[in-house]
Amino acid sequence: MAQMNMIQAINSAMDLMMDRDPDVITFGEDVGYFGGVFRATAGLQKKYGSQRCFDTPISESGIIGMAVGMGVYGLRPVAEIQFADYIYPAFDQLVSEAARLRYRSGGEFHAPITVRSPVGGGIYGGQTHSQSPEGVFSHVCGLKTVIPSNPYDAKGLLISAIEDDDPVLFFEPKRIYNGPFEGYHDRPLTPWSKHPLGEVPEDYYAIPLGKAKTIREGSDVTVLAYGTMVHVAQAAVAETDIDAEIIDLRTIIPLDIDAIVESVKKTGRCVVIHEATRTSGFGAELIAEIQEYCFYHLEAPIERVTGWDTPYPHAFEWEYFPGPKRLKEALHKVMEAA
Amino acid sequence: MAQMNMIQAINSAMDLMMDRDPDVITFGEDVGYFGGVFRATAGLQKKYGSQRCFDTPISESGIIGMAVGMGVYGLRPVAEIQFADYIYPAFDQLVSEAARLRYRSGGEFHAPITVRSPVGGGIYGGQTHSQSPEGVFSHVCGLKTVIPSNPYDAKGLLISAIEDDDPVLFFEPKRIYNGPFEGYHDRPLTPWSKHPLGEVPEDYYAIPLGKAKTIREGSDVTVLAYGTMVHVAQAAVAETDIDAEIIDLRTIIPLDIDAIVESVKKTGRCVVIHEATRTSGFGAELIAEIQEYCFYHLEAPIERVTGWDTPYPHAFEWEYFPGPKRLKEALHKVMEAA
Amino acid sequence: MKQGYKLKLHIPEPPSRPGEEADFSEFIIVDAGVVPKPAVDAGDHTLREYPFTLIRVLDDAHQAVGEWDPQLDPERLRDGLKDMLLTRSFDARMLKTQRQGKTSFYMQCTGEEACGVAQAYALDDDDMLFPSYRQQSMLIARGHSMVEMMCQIFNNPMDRLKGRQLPIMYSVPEKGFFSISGNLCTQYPQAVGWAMASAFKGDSRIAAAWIGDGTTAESDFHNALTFAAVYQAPVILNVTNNQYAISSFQAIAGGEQSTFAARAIGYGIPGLRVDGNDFLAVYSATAWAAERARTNNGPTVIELYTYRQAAHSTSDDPSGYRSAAEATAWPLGDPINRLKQHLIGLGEWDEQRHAALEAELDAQVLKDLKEAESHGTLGTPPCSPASMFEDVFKELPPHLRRQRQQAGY
Amino acid sequence: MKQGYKLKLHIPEPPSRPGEEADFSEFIIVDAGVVPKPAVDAGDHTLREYPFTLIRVLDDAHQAVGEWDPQLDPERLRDGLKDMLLTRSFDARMLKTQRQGKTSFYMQCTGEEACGVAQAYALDDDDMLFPSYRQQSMLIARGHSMVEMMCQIFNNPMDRLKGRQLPIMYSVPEKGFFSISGNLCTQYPQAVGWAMASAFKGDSRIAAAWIGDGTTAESDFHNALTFAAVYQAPVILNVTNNQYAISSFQAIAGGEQSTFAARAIGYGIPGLRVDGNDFLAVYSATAWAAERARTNNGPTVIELYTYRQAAHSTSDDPSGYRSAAEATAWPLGDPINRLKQHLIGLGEWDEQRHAALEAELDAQVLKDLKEAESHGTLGTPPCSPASMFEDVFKELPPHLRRQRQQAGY
Ligand SMILES: Cc1ncc(C[n+]2csc(CCOP(=O)(O)OP(=O)(O)O)c2C)c(N)n1
Ligand SMILES: Cc1ncc(C[n+]2csc(CCOP(=O)(O)OP(=O)(O)O)c2C)c(N)n1
Ligand SMILES: [Mg+2]
Ligand SMILES: [Mg+2]
Repeated sequence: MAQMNMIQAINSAMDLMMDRDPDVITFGEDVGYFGGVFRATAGLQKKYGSQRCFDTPISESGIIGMAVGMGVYGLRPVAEIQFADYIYPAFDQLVSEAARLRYRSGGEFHAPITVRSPVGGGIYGGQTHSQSPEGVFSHVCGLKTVIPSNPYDAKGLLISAIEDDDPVLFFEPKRIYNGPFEGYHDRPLTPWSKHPLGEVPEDYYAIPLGKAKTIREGSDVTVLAYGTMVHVAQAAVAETDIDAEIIDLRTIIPLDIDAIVESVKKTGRCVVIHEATRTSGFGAELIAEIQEYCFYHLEAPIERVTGWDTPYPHAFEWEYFPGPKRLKEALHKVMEAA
Repeated sequence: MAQMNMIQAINSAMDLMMDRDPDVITFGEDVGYFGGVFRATAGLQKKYGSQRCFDTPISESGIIGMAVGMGVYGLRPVAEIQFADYIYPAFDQLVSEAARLRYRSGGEFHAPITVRSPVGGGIYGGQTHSQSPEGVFSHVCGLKTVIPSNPYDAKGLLISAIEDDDPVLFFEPKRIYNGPFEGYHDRPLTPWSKHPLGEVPEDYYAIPLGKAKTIREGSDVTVLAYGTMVHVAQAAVAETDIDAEIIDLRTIIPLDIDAIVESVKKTGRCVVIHEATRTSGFGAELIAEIQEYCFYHLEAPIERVTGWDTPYPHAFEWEYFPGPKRLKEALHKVMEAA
Repeated sequence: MKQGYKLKLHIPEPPSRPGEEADFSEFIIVDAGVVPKPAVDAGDHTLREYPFTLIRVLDDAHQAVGEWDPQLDPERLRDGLKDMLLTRSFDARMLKTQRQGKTSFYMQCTGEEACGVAQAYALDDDDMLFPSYRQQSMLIARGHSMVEMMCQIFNNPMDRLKGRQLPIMYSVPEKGFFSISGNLCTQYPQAVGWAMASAFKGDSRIAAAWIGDGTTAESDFHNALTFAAVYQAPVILNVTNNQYAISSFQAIAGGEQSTFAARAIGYGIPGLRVDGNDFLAVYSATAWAAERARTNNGPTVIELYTYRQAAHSTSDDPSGYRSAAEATAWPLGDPINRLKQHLIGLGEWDEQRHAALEAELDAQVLKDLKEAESHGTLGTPPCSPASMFEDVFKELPPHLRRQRQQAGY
Repeated sequence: MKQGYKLKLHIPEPPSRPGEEADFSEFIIVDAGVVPKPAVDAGDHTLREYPFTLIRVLDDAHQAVGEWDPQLDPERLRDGLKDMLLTRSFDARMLKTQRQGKTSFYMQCTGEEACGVAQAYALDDDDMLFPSYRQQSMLIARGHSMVEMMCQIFNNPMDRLKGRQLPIMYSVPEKGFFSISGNLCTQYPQAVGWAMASAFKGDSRIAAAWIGDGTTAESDFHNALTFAAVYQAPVILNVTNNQYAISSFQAIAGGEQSTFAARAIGYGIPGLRVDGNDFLAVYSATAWAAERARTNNGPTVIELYTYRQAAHSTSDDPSGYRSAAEATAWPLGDPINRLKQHLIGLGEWDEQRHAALEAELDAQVLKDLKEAESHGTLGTPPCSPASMFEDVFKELPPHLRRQRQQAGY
């Protein structure tokens, strides 16, 4: 066991997979010698050579197109998109190609690529370093989407993503790279080194995609969260006397609907929280599924706590960020509902 | 009054706006001399010259980027994307630029562009001529999205879209260009010339964006639809003895939530139908909103009838297309629910 | 307004519109044999004039002249003629089946047969092809089963793509023929990535990709050339310039101010402009680029200069936007006739053998068609609709299993 | 595996890494004055060598030589020197405020001052600029209020962007300065569209856009050049080649096999490669391209060859990826010093006046800073958070009104 922050855990997963499988390579903007603007690939070029960890031109479509071609050849490319806000130029390669290749070729071609990219706000990055685009990709069939909330999960899930034979989007909440963030920007950050989930085995382990994790058991209400919001949820719940069950989805596609339904049927109430904009965010899909499967168990409308339907405003980051205050309001609202 | 099919109504709207406003121009792939692969711009180059109606290179990102620049200059460009399946290369220009410009410039720059594009299946077009991407765009703040269901609306809504100072996506359900399609591919198609909504004034009229239209009043259940599905809904309802209220959303962003809530509070039951894939489709957003506003009026889970979460399979188009049969099943299901 | 200045917007016009005379006199056409052949490791800076000339081997008298003459033996030339004729016969027959309602859609490559066949010959059989929808001649040249091609076109039970794709969107791994995408140009950077992977593994196989003149405008054209240049990928990036996108002339794609081969210069990639209706020139240029790539001298862009004799697809009618006179006015003739006349000139072929071969190939296509049709045509379900839910992911996830059950399977 | 062939993957390496010697000897540098100046209506095919040379006016003795000497009068040169010094003083001061925590972020343009200032001078004041985040010198050259720039950087109540944008992402309509986007290269096709609109309206204003060497790899670079060429848009597409993206050297963007100016050739667009640290060369090349565009002779690509002396941004530390020796080894010197020496050589300037001017400008910047800071720095709310919901659409739609109320405003 070692103490790792999220970057170290992600780096460890790639290091391990590159060591085990000569066909695993990684690349992206500033990923090579420099090791990535968030240092996720630090040391990998030195260790595995510039042919297995290298810089790319600033062309997200080229990066994904190249990765798909490499995947078709038989490699397992891990591409980094520097910020998820910059994944849009690659949208066609992801949606029309990576996601469709297996289907349109009758299963005879496929591209086992992993696309890593930092998501979310709270780092004063303004509207083009803060977005959470998982919602749009969840509407695209053929893509899997993972969003870890801690170092232990990050490593185990990234290993599964790299080993997975389908294209996987691995979105990393950059706000929690260094430590769990509960949504109070004015309080000191506890580093992962002081957190049990910062304890990460040095060697190989895989966490299956599509399995949610119950972070806190409770009987009053179910809180569905992923990424940074898992920590916001824990903080908010701790500040109430509500016995909430908190589920960390970890993977949104495929979704662990059974775990969700079981919990909501038990609690009869539910709040979903995500940082992405509200309209047509993944929260909407969660609600649509839950009301279908749990309708007769629901005692209150399902509440959504999300980013507002605006770009992420630089100076009003904390008015935008869906923190504990808003979640607590939602929790009380669903509890008070008759 | 004249009889027009949808293409003619759309052509009429552009003709009229180009005639009234010298700053309205239109362009796209094969849009100029040829008049568009669906003939929507037929005759406009001859009438207004090749500077106001012209062909573009096959570069969707270039088309939208150019349109944004023209809009910034002060023109009102109407860009055609040949098929909505091919809008993805332009995703960044639409999402990061057209949708964000007003916001990031503090309201000092904006691009009043209209982007027309055919959507939907049922024309044997296979997986890259059949998609309905409205869902992804509904998650992007700053874009308006219109989907007409008949010639009369198409003209009035397109005129409003062109006059609108925000970027508007105008998605045209290609299956109903020539006549209302109820979902029975084996039955003869009634042309718009035999349909009251094929009666379209030759001159100017605008239908406001953001206003839904009740197609059929009813007390048992509310059916929410747009585009081709409006006709599927009418057919399905006609084949049951269920007194359904059918609402044609016409614009999904901004959404006419008041009309929806009023209807569902009245009926207590709801089915949403769209052709796009199910997961995170716009139906999910509708359900999330309705269960929040109408929770205590709902007598049954809201049902979703949608395309499956797969690409549009060429040979199984009719197994994929959400037709009257599936809608009727859903209607009976919500009616039977205690 | 600045005094004395008035800007105007330029909109390119094509050489002819319906009813007009066709005029190609503006085009850069040079005599056969005049273009020298460089070493395969020649520095790209020594090749900057190649995009602005035209590599031709067959002259107006159908003689092979100049340094680019590949000196193929007559047997190989006859094979080439046969595969070109077979492709044309296949196209003609499949067009008919579309008219008969046996398939929903078809795309011919009439006039472009030399491009595909000669390039298939110049590449190794295990080199990887990333085609557009107009490379059927390459599958035929690589000896792929026409019956199988027809079954895909008919989406019948023998369609290995399970009815999921539009007709002609072939995917044939065992022939090194990549799954055709409906989205233009996406295969271009993919081919570069495949080639990089091959180089990374110390393999000897190269990649080649095809797009049309119109498609060069897509973003991925630039992405492919940038990555190919930066990593010196062993790839051949082909542009089949058949003068038209759908209705729009190549000037709309940027062919008015320059050539498509010339796009390569700016990346430090050689750009060869080749007479696409000249079997020998296409073979020779492709072999040169393949050897260059295989010897770690990097990528090449090849513009195949030809003319789309037929409609864009069965959904298109060219009489609506171009003059019928163009096909005959086209200065580079027909690829099949030119190779035929060349062989006759060599004394290796004659009209009787040609007629006999045509008849034999038509018969073969008809025989294959009968077999393919015996498995069903448009409307025959290729398999159970349940398969509609397969291959979205490697394994069927829970939500798709639920949907499949809901669909009744 | 084909016998005798073994492919290998090429990964470009930079001239130096931390601790190493810096070596720029491979670079194409030519003497000042040697490059001839063509007519503004010269056919692009006559200009194909320009991307492979370097337009320079100031020689090593700081004399203006050759046909590209714009013959500017000393007054104008002193203005240029002043605006460059002012930019550098502004950058130094704002960097300090970032270190003091008064702003979250800053980006300098140290070493690139000549590019912005000389280009601003060569263009008309009402020509439309589509900048990247490193054109602050153009705003200064156009006389925009530094106080206003600082207030945006501080996101204080005087920030006209209402605190919505990262520091330095200016947007100044009245100065013809387009809203800077965080997404690279998107402004490139927009500039082409704006220029096309200007041509469509018979206006006389042209557009100009700026990106960096790294950004040339983005899709929209190709889209912009294609559209500019097809419609002969009156636009100048500039590439500031400062040798680096963030940590990656320009070879990774495709500068190893060719030059960025050379990208233009393939589209039939002239590509000028200019000494970006030579005020006179930049002015002259830009004026040539502007006149070419304004007289309906079409677009020009200009590669401004320079060196990024500072870090990419305050979030970056170059010592992690490049040798500190590079800045001094850079063969083209410093733009400010070169113009200063030129003026001194002309007898139009001296050290005392220079020192006095620097002091005066520093004082002016400090004075403006005091005023800007009086309105608040990082943390001072620019306005009510309610404004967060405005300008998403022209009018506030119902769902945003509900969200605003939910947010408590
Ligand atoms: C991204 C995208 N945009 C548009 C289309 C529609 N489309 C299909 S083929 C075609 C013309 C292509 O012309 P060209 O590249 O010259 O190829 P050719 O058909 O002449 O072989 C167009 C516009 C598409 N399939 N994909
Ligand atoms: C689409 C997109 N991808 C990546 C980034 C992150 N990024 C910001 S600046 C930069 C480097 C740009 O280098 P260059 O174009 O040379 O401009 P310079 O900073 O040298 O002026 C990168 C990769 C971005 N902002 N947008
Ligand atoms: Mg073509
Ligand atoms: Mg740079």
